[in-house]
Amino acid sequence: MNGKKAPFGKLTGWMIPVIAILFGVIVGAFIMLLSGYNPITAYIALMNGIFSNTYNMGETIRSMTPLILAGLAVAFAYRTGLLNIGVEGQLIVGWLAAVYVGAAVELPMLLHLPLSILAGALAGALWGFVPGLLKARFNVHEVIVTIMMNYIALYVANAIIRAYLLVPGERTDNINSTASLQSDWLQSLTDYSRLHYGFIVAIIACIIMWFILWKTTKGYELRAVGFNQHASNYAGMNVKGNMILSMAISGGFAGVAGAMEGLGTYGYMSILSGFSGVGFDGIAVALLGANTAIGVLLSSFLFGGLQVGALTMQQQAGVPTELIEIVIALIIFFVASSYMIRWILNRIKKEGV
Amino acid sequence: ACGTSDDNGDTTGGDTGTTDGEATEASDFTVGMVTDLGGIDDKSFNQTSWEGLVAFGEEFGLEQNTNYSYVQSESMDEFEPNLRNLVRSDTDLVFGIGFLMENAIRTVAEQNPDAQLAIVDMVVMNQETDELYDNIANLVFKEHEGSFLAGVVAALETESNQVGFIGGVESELIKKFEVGFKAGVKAVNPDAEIAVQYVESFNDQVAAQQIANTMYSQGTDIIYHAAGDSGNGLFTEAKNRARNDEKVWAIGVDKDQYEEGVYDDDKSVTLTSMVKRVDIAVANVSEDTMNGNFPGGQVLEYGLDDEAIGISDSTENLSDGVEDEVNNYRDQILSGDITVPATDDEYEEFLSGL
Amino acid sequence: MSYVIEMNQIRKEFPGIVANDNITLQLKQGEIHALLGENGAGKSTLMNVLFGLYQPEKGEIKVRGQKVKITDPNVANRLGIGMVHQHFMLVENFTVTENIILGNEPTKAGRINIKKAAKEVKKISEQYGLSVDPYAKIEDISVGMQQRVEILKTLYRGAEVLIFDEPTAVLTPQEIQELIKIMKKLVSEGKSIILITHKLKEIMSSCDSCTVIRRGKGIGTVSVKDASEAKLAEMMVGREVNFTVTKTPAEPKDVVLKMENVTMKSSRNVEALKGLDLEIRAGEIFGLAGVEGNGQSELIEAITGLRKVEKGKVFLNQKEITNLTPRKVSESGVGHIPEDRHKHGLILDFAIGENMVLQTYYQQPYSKNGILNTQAIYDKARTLIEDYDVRTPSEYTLARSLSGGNQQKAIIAREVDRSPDFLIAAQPTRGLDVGAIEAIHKRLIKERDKGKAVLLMSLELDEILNVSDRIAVIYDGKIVDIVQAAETNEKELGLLMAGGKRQKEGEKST
Amino acid sequence: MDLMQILALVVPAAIYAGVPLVLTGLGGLFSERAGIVNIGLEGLMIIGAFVGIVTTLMLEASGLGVASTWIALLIAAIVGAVFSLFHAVASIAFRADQIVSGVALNFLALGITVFLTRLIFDKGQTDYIQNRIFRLDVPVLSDIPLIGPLFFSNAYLTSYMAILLVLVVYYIVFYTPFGLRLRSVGEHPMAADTMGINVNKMRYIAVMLSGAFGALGGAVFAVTVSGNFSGTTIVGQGFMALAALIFGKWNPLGVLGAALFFGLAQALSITGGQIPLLSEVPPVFLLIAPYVLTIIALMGFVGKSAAPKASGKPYIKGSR
Ligand SMILES: Nc1ncnc2c1ncn2[C@@H]1O[C@H](COP(=O)(O)OP(=O)(O)OP(=O)(O)O)[C@@H](O)[C@H]1O
Ligand SMILES: Nc1ncnc2c1ncn2[C@@H]1O[C@H](COP(=O)(O)OP(=O)(O)OP(=O)(O)O)[C@@H](O)[C@H]1O
Ligand SMILES: [Mg+2]
Ligand SMILES: [Mg+2]
Repeated sequence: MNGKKAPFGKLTGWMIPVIAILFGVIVGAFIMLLSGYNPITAYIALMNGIFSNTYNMGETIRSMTPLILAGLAVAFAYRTGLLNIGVEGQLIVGWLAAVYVGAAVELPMLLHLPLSILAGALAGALWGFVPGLLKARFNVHEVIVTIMMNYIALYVANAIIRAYLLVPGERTDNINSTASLQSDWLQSLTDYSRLHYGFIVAIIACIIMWFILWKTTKGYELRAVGFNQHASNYAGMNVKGNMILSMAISGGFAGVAGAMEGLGTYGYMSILSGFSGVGFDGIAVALLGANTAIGVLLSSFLFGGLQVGALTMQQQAGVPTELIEIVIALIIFFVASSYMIRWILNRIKKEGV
Repeated sequence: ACGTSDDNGDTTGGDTGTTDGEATEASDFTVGMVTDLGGIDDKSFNQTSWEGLVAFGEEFGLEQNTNYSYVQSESMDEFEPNLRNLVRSDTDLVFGIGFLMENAIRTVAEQNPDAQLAIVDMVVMNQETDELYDNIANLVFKEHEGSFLAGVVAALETESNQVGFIGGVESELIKKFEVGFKAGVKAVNPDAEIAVQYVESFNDQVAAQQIANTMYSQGTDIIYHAAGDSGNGLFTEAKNRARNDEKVWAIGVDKDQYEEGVYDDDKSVTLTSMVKRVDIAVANVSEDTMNGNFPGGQVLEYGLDDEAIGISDSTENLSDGVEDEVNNYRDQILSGDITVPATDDEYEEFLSGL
Repeated sequence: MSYVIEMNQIRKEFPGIVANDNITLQLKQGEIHALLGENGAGKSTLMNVLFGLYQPEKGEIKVRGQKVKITDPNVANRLGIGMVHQHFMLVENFTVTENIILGNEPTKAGRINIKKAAKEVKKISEQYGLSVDPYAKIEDISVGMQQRVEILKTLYRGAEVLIFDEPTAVLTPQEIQELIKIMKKLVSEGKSIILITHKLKEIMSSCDSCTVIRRGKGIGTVSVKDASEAKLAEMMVGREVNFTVTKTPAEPKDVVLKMENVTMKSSRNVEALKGLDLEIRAGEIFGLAGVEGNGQSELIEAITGLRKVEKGKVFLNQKEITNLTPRKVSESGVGHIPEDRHKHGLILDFAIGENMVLQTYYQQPYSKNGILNTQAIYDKARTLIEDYDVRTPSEYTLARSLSGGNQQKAIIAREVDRSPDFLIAAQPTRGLDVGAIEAIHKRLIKERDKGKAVLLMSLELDEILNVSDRIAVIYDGKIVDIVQAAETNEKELGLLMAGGKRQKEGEKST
Repeated sequence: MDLMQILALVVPAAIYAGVPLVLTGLGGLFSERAGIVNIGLEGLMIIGAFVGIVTTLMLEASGLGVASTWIALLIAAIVGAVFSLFHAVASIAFRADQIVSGVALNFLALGITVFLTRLIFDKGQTDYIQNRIFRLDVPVLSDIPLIGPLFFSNAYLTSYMAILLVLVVYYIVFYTPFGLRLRSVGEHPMAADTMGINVNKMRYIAVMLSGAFGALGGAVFAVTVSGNFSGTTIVGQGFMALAALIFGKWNPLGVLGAALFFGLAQALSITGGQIPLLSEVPPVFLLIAPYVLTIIALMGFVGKSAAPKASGKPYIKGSR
């Protein structure tokens, strides 16, 4: 019936990303050949950099953690028809809030850790709430507001650290151990990688996102508003409220991503000289993952793995890490162009039959 | 080891002296450095550090990538894995370039007691014991002394009696540049006006240029910068003005920035530069370590005395007599007659003592 | 007699379906030729083939005896074929003139010569009696006017053959009369016309011959002189069709809906309701007739809470519901089959199942403590699909991929099933074929017989007259008169809708 | 400082900072007016900056002197147009989600340019060009009181070029057949199709124009401001240009206004540190002022969005 879906059905669902990755890798190999590198050595080094030992695996998982959360943030907003380019800023304020609570409050871990994460989530939510509110109330395009809010977050966070929280080294003090996600056990298990318990938080966040969207009435509303505001309004939903809520939840995920950096990877916050890039990666992660929770999880593994592996590739094969950025871009391109892949698959199938 | 630390008694704390390791055959010795975000071509300390390693390698006939290498960090969260990767691949000496590496290097040092690490521009303390780490050598510079001399030059050369300073991001380190410079200006010319503004970024040339534009427009004729990549905005502005026959100058930082100021093929707006020879420090520490004298647990402070700090050799644009005057002040600093301030408080004190 | 257009044995396939299966259509010079068929029979497809939007798999097209290949609309234009599409092809924020000249702009030194263009538009519009304002923006003019622009587009390009795809579905009776006049005028000037419509009466009154297709296959061409409505319907559906709506007299009871002196602005911020009063009773179908733009859409928005009432009150079962949220209104017992099913009625990217609970998803059993019960939702959907004969592969199919008729049935299923005390049906049969219309009318009457109040808003006087018990005429934001359906006729209604007064015959409205 | 002095400082600075955004914003305008959302403006600027610098360096080396820079601008625009085909093919032929493809474009541009920089220069940034576009006082005009110091002193030729281009684009978009067709394709592609307009061809042209303008914006930034290229030359300017496009309601004059507004707010925040009254304000407030002001300004423009209706949707013949 639905002429938009190719007769391939389920099979193409997972084949498309796999083929996209394959294409990306192959084109990447050509680029390496053209510029005088040995792609086989390079890819072996890349794989080593991801899988060869527990240390690299630990680092991969660690770098996935903020990516997952940033991806969820983008995906969640996207589901309600909003493009959140403000993950970067929401992450920064979430980081700051989590570190502040982590350092300034004295509580037993059972309370302190969740409180610190919550602080990050709330700060991020606030930062997402503003563009949501402006969109709902004044019809201001969320893309502009989120871009602006990124810069505001950056400068304000730096100013707050400098004015109130500064210790030598251009950073805040360390958080108390009761707020820390770091784990000696995980570190020793992975040969001193910086793996921390944040990845559990990220996975829980995936489940939460899935649950909210597909299992709750609120999620039904959010998706409805995302697809058709008029019909949602007609059906008695509070369109504006849902828009604001969606941006706040989205910002909340991003804020938790910041909390993971503050409570897990670093244990403090530095004065930032620019954006971390995690927020922009999050857009790609979300879209690559088709804005689903499981998709975000998998695509952040791809991103995190490639980025961590790229370091080894640079060290062992001398291939600049930028090559991996190119490969990632190509993969996104091929996933986006799934129509082309479907078309090719259909051709192959027709020939085959 | 470099003699300075002992001469000036600068070696702070630390219950150890030089770690007496085994001397390594040159061909087996490996040394690596991790750059911060700038990379080895930032025209600043990452670049000079790398030049130091290259010079060291060439002197002892070592091979790049086998014996000496660098890893560039793309973001702050890569500092630690980059350092660790070098340590894990049994590099004999690992440099972390830049004060931002403090925490990363501390963590790696704690986890790898046998590693030999060094950090530039920072003193890393154990936060619980307040002691230095045995396996970290701390390389710092007396930027305020060099900046003082830059201030002297500026004060002597200014015609409007107005000079300026553009900083990157306000911090303890950059403060040393600012305060030293101001002290130098005031020492020569207590009446000079000094404009100070921070870009709040090390790579925003547009903002830096606009700041320079504002300062020059208000009559400032010499501006000193400690703003990394942003500083290029200063040179752009100065050149724009110089081409329109305005008489303005810029003072470079970290290395001789004469080239950055070139316009009309053979002229340069760079009056002088405050050079900070990270390369000398890096090469020295590498050599010592190769010879089995890793200066772990020490603070190596480089200053005017070992020529690691000073003003550049390009003197084309200096007026007659300025060089002599600068040398005069250098001698006073070396002899201890002048103590150059490094913080705002010390500066206040310095001014009241004038 | 020579044919201007001959489409012989045209076959057009879409993935999984043959939309046109060896269809033949021959158009004579100077005739109005009807193309008739159920929803999805393949009429639009056939015309799109003629207009060059689709390429047929098989078959030949001849224009004035010459075999041609129409590869894109440009070719069609050059051959003198113009098409007025089922869904208007107008750029809303362009002016009338800009829409007409698009792709064929007169220029002066590289710049569009808009003055010259507007003059030309004016000239053509006067020639054929299609009055338009060349400088008005499309979004600011009425649907009827927009249609005239569509016609002007084809005439501007010198079309000799005009295709009209369901042009009357969106028009008021007056506008339809006017359109038929225009078509006749065009034909008298030597043009030839293919007209797609579901309204047999229009065919009988304006067409010369009629080609009928059913499920993609050509059934045949008849001369209208020799045909009757019943015969055409039978050809189209393949069985006898019952036109007269059979219903017992209404038994009105208590007032369910009451509006008092309601004043409201429209989306264009002009006063649309001007102190309107209305009472609708349980057990009756209350028809609302009026020329589009006289406030009927706003009246519905006022009841359902979709737009703010400025003055006056609305009561449902004696309880005031003025300016309650749409949710509150719906919970108080109002069902609403909206006028625009794509914009308001459905979330096209939701499954049909999810659409079936669009207002009730948050209530038991579909959800409990904020958690959805998917099982219950889809169980419900399955029942409704069965009961209301919604043709869909499954309840998980996206609403988007259903045909318009089936989408409409789904909406009606959802609204009627909630069993509201007061059901609003706005244009419930627009664009549907006679079979589907029949089913929907039966539903509305069944609701009435259950003792519900039904408000039927329709631009089709036939529908209003056949289905309603009482009919209110709305004009300029007020109800000007209320008549018994059995005691009035099209002529009288038409007069009232144009702002005229009914001759006093003793009694006034009920 | 008196007001005139402040204005003489701030206005030229605003123009200077705004011009790259204007050019890139015009690029975005072409593609979005034709219905293709272009979030890849950042990447196009990166490509433009890279090509602008590398070409200038090469031409300088071959002894072309001052002309090098101008030729480089042209070549940057051409390369940008070609590079944007990546986005065009994905979103037109392959029906990709335009946001996704734009994001991919950004990643790709950064990856390729830095990778090539490493290959060519063996380091992370290029050399500095010699022949930047320098400032000049326009003869005669700069002596006009009031206006002279604001608009004709310390001016860059590229700024005048940009303003001229704004007018040209305005004329093209609103007064020529090409413009009418372009807009129709972005508003109602199917209508355009039935009028015999080749929708996909129009969209390809529009995206390539957006590539040319986007890259030109990046190149102008590189040859007036940075003087060299590295991975951090373009950081966020493309997104600001996107913001200017939306703020300017997809109208060339609006884009100009919005970009100058950004430039002005930024210039004020920088110069503010030395304006007597403003220098008392904590620096962070000046730093965030441009962004906060933008948001506030947007709140004043309540009303319906002017976004082209069909933007973001692939055009598939026969669907609706
Ligand atoms: N673009 C398309 N892709 C796939 N199938 C299509 C497409 N357009 C039409 N069809 C198929 O062709 C059949 C005929 O559709 P068409 O639009 O011609 O019907 P129609 O007779 O115009 O119906 P209506 O009276 O409702 O307008 C449909 O049943 C549908 O299955
Ligand atoms: N692009 C498309 N892809 C798949 N199927 C399509 C497409 N366009 C139309 N159809 C099919 O066409 C059939 C009906 O065609 P059509 O859209 O003309 O229905 P309709 O009753 O005329 O709708 P409306 O009331 O809106 O005119 C449906 O089965 C629908 O699935
Ligand atoms: Mg049809
Ligand atoms: Mg239809």
